[in-house]
Amino acid sequence: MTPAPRVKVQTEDFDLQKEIDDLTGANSNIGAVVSFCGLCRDEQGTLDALELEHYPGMAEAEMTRLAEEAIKRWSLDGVSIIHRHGKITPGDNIVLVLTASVHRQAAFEAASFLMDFMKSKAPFWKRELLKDGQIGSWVDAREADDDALERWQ
Amino acid sequence: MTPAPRVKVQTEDFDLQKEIDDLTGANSNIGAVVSFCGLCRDEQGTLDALELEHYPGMAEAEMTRLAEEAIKRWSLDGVSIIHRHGKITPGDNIVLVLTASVHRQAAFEAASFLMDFMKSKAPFWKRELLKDGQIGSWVDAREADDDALERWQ
Amino acid sequence: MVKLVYFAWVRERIGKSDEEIELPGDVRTVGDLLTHLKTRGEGYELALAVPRAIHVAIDQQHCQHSDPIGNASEIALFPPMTGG
Amino acid sequence: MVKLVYFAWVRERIGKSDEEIELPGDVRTVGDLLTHLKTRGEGYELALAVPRAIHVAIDQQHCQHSDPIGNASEIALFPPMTGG
Repeated sequence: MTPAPRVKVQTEDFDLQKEIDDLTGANSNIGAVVSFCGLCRDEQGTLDALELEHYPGMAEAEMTRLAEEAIKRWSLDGVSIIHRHGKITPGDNIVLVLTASVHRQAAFEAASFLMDFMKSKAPFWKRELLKDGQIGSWVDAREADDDALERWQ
Repeated sequence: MTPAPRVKVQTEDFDLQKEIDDLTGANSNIGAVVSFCGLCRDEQGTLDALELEHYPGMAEAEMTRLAEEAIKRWSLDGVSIIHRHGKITPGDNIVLVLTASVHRQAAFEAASFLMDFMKSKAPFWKRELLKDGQIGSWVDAREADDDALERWQ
Repeated sequence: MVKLVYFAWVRERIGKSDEEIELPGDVRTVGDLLTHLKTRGEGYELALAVPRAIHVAIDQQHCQHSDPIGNASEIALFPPMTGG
Repeated sequence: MVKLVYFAWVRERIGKSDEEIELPGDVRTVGDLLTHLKTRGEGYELALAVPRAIHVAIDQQHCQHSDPIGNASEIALFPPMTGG
């Protein structure tokens, strides 16, 4: 049975244990759950917050497409992706990827795949709000993130 | 600064969000937290519970050695490993590995490394307690788990 | 008529988040659209100065600059994404 | 005197979880120990019938069958681990 991806774009934080419980639910054949939490870093104390802009509609659609691609490639019993938008302060969660499977390898690989693609394909943009009250610059895309996609070709 | 591994062997369950909060704590330079939860499967409904035996003392020592090896190999800001023992019912947590890092790749690789070694090196043994009231057999080690170690040589 | 939507610094430089425009008949591909938009003023020129830095989605799906616009109803222009 | 500890089906087949024994002088390696233990009765023979299935830890560290016992104070014998 192919699981339906669970995808959410929201301003509020999430509780990881609750998200896992929701994902695994009544399925007692899951042996492995991998989670990735992406957190806001404080950039050596200069950062007051990140402001995350997104493309409503496409964000959810793209996250669903990525999750469906992972479900096609690996034997998975569940995928959840949550991405927050709005103002996010250092130490807070930005993104969550959850994968559930019978065995661990599929769960690890699918979570890593999803994060690589979330970084480069999900329509979100980060802008820095600095401690000194200035609106800082838009965060540049990392070349390493584009390179990361190549290993999944 | 090299983080000290956090290692626990316990009968009670754990709360993933709390373990992550404890691990990341006051460090606002963490950008990535990967978790692996290993769950008890119900084996097509035949399993009443798993009984997990362990080697007290060596279990903690070996888990600490594995965590220290991961900290040597990857740039990590924290590692937690929790392994439960005693009676564990289908759907419940057995093991947790948590890795925190500035970037995601180190966190993913270290978590995957730790689980591969936990499977083959941590002194725990699973026995099946069956639905029909019988004490089932000791779970056999999977050859795939030994093979999994080779990619880290 | 096609709806254009802009995000992040593309939005800021163009000075609006969306607009509806009529496309000239010779605008067939995404690349043609970028070239056309640059004639619409200084903000557009600034936003689209380096075309390969501009990502485009047609009806909420990523596309290439060589892709035809077809009968798109919504075309989005934005910088490289930095979510995750 | 050395303390021996047994786990899982090794423990069950030998019929005890630990014991202290005096090692004969010609027992130098882990392999020698396994051979010696098999002379101690049926349970030991059954538990150690396939020596390569037996994992050994000296003072709570994994070791090889070829490793010397040295002045170990605790030696553990157990089947392949199935945690995680």
